[in-house]
Amino acid sequence: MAEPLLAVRDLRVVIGGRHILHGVDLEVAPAGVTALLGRNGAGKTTTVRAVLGLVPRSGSVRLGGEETVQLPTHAVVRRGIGYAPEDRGIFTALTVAENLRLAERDPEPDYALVHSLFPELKQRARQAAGTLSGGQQQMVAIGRTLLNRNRLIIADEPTKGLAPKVVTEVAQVLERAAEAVPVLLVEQNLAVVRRLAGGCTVLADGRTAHRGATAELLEDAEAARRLLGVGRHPAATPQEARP
Amino acid sequence: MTDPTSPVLRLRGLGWTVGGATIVEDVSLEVAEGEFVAFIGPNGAGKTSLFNLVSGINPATAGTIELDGADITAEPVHARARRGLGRTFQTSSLWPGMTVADHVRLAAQATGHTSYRIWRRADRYARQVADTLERTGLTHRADTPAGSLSHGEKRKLELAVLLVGEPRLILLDEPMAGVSAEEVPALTELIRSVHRDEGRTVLMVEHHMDVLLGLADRLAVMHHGTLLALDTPAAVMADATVQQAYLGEAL
Amino acid sequence: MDTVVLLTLTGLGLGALYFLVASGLSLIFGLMDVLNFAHGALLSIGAYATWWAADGNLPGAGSGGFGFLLSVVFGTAVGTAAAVLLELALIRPLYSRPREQVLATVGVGLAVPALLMAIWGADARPFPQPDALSGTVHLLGAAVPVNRFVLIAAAAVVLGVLKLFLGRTRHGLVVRAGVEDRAMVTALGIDVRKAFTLVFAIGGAAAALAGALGGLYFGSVSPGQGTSLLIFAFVVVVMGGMGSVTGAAVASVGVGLVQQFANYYTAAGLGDLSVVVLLAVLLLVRPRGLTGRLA
Amino acid sequence: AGCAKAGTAGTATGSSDGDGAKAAAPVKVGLVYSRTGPLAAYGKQYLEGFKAGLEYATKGTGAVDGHPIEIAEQDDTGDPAKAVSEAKDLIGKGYKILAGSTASGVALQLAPIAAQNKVLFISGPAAADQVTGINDYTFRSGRQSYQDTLTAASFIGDAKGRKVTVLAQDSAFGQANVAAVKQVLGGEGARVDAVLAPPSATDLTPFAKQAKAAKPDLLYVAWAGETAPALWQSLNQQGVFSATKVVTGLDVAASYPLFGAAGEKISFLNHYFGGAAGTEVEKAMTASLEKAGAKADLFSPDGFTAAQMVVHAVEETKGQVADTDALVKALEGWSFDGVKGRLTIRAEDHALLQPMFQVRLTGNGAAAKPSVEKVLGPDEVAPPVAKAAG
Amino acid sequence: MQAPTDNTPAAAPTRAAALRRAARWWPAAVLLLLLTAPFSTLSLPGLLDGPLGSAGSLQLLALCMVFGALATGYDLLLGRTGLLSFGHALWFAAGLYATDIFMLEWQLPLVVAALLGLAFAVLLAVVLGSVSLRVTGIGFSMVTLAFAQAGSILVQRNPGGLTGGEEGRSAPADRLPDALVGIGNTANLYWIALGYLVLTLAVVHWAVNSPTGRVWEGIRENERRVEVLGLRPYGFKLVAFVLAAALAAVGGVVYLLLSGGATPQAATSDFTLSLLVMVVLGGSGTRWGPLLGGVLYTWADHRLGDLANSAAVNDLPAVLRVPLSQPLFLLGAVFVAVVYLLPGGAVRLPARIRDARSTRRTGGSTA
Ligand SMILES: Nc1ncnc2c1ncn2[C@@H]1O[C@H](COP(=O)(O)OP(=O)(O)OP(=O)(O)O)[C@@H](O)[C@H]1O
Ligand SMILES: Nc1ncnc2c1ncn2[C@@H]1O[C@H](COP(=O)(O)OP(=O)(O)OP(=O)(O)O)[C@@H](O)[C@H]1O
Ligand SMILES: [Mg+2]
Ligand SMILES: [Mg+2]
Repeated sequence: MAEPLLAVRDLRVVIGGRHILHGVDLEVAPAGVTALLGRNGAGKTTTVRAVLGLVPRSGSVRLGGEETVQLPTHAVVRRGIGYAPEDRGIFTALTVAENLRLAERDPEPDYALVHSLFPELKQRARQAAGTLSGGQQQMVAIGRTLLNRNRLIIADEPTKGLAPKVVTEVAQVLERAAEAVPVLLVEQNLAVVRRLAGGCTVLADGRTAHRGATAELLEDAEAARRLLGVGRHPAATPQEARP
Repeated sequence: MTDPTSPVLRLRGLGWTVGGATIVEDVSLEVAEGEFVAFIGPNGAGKTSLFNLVSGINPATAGTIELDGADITAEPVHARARRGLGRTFQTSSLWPGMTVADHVRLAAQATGHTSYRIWRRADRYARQVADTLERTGLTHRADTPAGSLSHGEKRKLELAVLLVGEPRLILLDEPMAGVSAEEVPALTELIRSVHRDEGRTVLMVEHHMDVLLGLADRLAVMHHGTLLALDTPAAVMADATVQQAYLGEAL
Repeated sequence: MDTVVLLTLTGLGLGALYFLVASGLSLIFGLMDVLNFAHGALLSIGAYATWWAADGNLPGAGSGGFGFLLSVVFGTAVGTAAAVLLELALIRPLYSRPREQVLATVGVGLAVPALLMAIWGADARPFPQPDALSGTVHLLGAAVPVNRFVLIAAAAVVLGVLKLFLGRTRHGLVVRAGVEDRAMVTALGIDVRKAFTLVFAIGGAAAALAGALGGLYFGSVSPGQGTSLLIFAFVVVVMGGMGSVTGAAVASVGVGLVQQFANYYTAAGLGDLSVVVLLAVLLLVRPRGLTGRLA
Repeated sequence: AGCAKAGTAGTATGSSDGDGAKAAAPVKVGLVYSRTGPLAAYGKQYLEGFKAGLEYATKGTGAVDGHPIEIAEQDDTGDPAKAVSEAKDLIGKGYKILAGSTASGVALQLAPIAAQNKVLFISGPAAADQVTGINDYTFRSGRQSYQDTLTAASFIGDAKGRKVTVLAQDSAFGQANVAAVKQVLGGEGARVDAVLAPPSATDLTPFAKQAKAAKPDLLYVAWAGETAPALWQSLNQQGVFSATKVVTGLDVAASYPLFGAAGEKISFLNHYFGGAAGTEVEKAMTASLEKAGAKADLFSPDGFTAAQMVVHAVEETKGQVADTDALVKALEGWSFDGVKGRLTIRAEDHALLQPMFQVRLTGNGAAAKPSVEKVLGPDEVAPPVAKAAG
Repeated sequence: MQAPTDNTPAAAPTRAAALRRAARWWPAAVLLLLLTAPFSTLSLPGLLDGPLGSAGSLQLLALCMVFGALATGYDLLLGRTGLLSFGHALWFAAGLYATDIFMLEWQLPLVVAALLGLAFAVLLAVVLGSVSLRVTGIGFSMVTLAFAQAGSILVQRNPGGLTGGEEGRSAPADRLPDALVGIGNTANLYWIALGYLVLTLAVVHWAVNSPTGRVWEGIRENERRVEVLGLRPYGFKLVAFVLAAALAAVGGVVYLLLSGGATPQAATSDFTLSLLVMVVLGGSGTRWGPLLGGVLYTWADHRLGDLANSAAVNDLPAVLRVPLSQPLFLLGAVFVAVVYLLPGGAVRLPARIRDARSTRRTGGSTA
């Protein structure tokens, strides 16, 4: 296996005297989608934020072989990361166009791609982002990661709150994007995970509990129940439930 | 006080126009006591906006809203809440600095109409609070400030705040979004018991179809601000337009 | 007739002074959400630095012609430097605690005038008046002081420059976004701190310039001068729509005119009270101020 | 309370009220004045004057009959409430003599405190007329507004049928001046009216214009505060000086340049400036001040006189300052040579009768120099007797 | 404040618990100490100028307590309900001036005048509060500032000769009970101030722990969300506003007695600003913080002047002496330092030290 693009070792986070991560190990392969899974409160979001330097952390975070744990967030991101956060990180007082403009880093941002994917964002360019519907805001968040040519895309629950049809579309987008750029995907929708992710890391109580191939994990009913708490029917996959 | 056959909620020609754009258009709907109506529709269809009109967050610009036969179109949010209308928010809307238990306590006291008792100690409702936390699985989090909960926990707290108020008509805006796969069944069960065992009327927006299909008596499909379809789940799911506009191809 | 002309023009001059004072405040408040109580202090620093330079302490500077211009430039530069220092030392380390930022500026607002008083005494100092600016212009029978026109022109220039800055550069955007969610801006790869410092510096420059021109207006500098203008600056900023520079300009003119006319025509000189009433009524009718949007 | 500064002639440091130590028990004087705050400059002159006065009156010994005079300085920052606290502190510590009060607000709050606690209070530069006759225990060492007004009135000569306009701020100070002018000149048959500007108005051009439009024979400007330079500029720009005679009070030396180009065109009434009086006492004061690195200015005599009064009261009572009524007796009606000339403490209401000056400024800006045009005798500018204290 | 935590392993858990229980009664002990202070001849050099029981010390202590109480009342708005009012001086001044004027003009005895003054302030607060609470956020701050400014201007203008303009009016000694006049009776004033402090603390403590207090907390955190529960924030905010105003007005009456008169400084926006500074110094939204802040500020305000004039400062080189001789400079600098170094105010200091120690300990074990 080629050297990982992102290698996290023994990542620890303490916030307000509380230990949230006790040593997370994580690798993102240089191609394809890597999933980061776990129950609510397991520490997925915190891991992602720690990788970006948004919370105080210790341990090792190597991006393309370079240690970044000492760098400030903006410097880490400038090394080529596109990030769609869990709460979407929309600037509600700014318009859609301004939100996208802020994310521009490349001299020629790829608006064509974003607008072809989410035509809504073009129509609503002048609307205040705070008045967008939940799903539309999610589109802005994802759109921002696709504007620049990145080395890594991190998406924290990108399909949350999207209509089933759009979930499928976003999954396709990420799949396409992952052909060029590796993606670290935090996701609760296991159907999406199954479809996209080659490898996965499972967190439990702020620690890495499992690493391996996604397919294997989801096939192994016992492991899936132990690590993800899902029974024989991995629920919450809209399409599976369709009559 | 109400005739069991008369609807709890009746919307007539409801509409909302803001900044020149019509977001909700001519929605008419009757919801009977104890009914469960689920709302689906593409992102931006106007589902949340419709909930905002019903709960009074935004004033309707057309049509009327009746709750138990009374016209509440012009009433402010708090007055509607007093009539027993409760809701959750799509993006968790909480009091970040207050603990989980305090959230539930405040909600309980708001319902108990004891909020203006400035000379009293605020230590009633202990049992109600404990029960609600238990039901929503937040007991171990009782003393955590809401601001440091994980996303999924915040969703549950939203529900807890809602339930302790014992509203008669409940609006749930995507309660499952971001809840881990493991907990979806339990939360589904919670909502089911609120509806079936306690007989409360529920309106719910959700993109998790499998959850809805087990719960809803009727499915409402919204599209471009209008009510496209309103029928039994089976009938709606068979509809080709819905298939195409909302569900798309299987993953 | 000549009275109305005189009142209108001096009212506009007063409005221009208010705008000069309020512009930096409005910029910082609108973009950074910091109600900068140290603004008055920056104003006084600008005024004293200008006076110090014009008093013969700075080679080349003086109280007439080009020397005066140089003094004003010097005063503005010192005020800007003070603003940058303030941002770096106090505002930046407190960015996660917005309320404390405001409070820190309250402390500076207390300390700086006291320091000026300690160094140069409590007494007002005569401010240099270039001969060209100390006379009057006769317009429709009214003798209007020349320096009012200087103030009006300076206010117009400041308004233009600020609008260009907000419209043409990304800094305004970055700072507005940064106020809402600072972490997210850095997560987009932007060094938000630089933008904040820059905005603060511009606000400080505007304040210092206002201080220098305020000295011209009052004919003197004194330690408390900046602070005493601050309340009107607040009023103007809020009336204008909480951080809209254009709104502040409109509100300044309104307040200046209302005050001037009310002072003159009401028996007891109700200028202040009428401004207060104007503010209360405006906010009750339009809680978001005149514009409610950013310039 | 910081620095109690013992007089130079400190002999035996008598402890308590023991009989043996009585002869040398120090006399403690509390000075509550503005060391900082907006009136700090006045406060400084007052304090320097007081020290010079003490030196003069005790002939350099700092003691009266062997009683060293100890002064305790308290900074009221111009805030009456703080002054009250400080005064109570001093009184609680056994101080029987208080002096100071740079601001009128302070003087008016301290006077009742002095009466309630039966201590002697000698008000300083505070000019409010109400201080005169406010109660039995309050005296003043400076001039009062009424004396200013009478001096201003002296510029008009025969007032009958003439028109006088008062340009003032609409504050207690301004209103008092208008009332005084009406009483003095109105009584002599002048027509008196007023142009009142709001105290916070910063643009004074319209008021200058209004004052000019009133076409008075004499324009009396009673102005205090930061906007004074703006006012003079406006009056000059609107051509008021060529239209009428303008009278105002001459403030401290630091303010001379603030009159700008207008300075030479104004007729000044003056309480005091360095060198105005030419008396022997003044020479002594100037010498003493210069030794301390200070200069004689507007309020130096107020401090100087206060010290003279303290020393006199102590002398008369032989250091028995606990008997405040005796101190009061000693001062009432006392007439003595002060910095400005012959001073008299009027027994009825404790007004300080003193000469005043008509002054001109020559030269502009930093070069402005005052010179006395005319000295008005104490009787010419004596205020009417204030009604007895209630 | 709190009993030091017992670190000896399993020494005597019951004793520690008993200690802790006893330590909860410290406010009662402090109250007892304060009550008996006038009889004490203890001297606290540096802190107080003269023995504890002397008139000057009692006056300063009384002022400290009045301002501690005022700050506590102000924090009812700022820290508990999240309302940043810039007009609190108005209520203080209303109580102060109304009582004084009723005594002077209508020749009423103190108690009657004070009750009328309080009623006047409350009435005014109801009217102006119901108007200004119609706007939120900074708009509310500015409307309150505007009203207070109007009040301040009115007081300065001396309408009808009532307020005495910039010179103020002193209280009529003949209308006051003899027990409150004269230095010898400073102890009585001191006890009144203490009573006012206890009253304020009790009212505020009681109110914030009442059901209404919990709603205030909800309003502070997220007003919209409170409405969804069926509560109208406006009414609750008005209750907080009027309650805080009433407490401030009572403070005005006590202050009138202490300072012997009403002066316009009490009505200025600077006064409100100093309350804000006190609250922040001590710690907003805490039980003891505003009190601590008020006491510290008032003490510093009175004593820094002495420090600034002290021989120690006078002997310093000019670079240091010049700024240090300005009490306001010291105050501003101290304030900035507190904001900067003590987030959450002075009252959080012990907790912060404990936290720092415990993280160091646990940090050491995990690293
Ligand atoms: N700022 C914070 N302060 C204190 N605790 C925090 C903070 N942020 C997160 N936590 C805690 O850390 C734990 C992990 O949170 P995190 O958001 O990383 O979980 P998650 O795996 O992303 O969960 P979810 O699936 O619900 O989004 C949670 O228990 C949460 O309460
Ligand atoms: N103030 C506004 N100005 C303009 N458009 C608005 C405003 N508020 C909402 N909208 C638009 O109204 C539409 C309906 O939004 P709404 O939030 O109701 O959608 P939704 O059905 O809840 O979608 P989702 O499933 O994504 O949450 C969206 O297209 C949104 O952009
Ligand atoms: Mg998460
Ligand atoms: Mg929605």
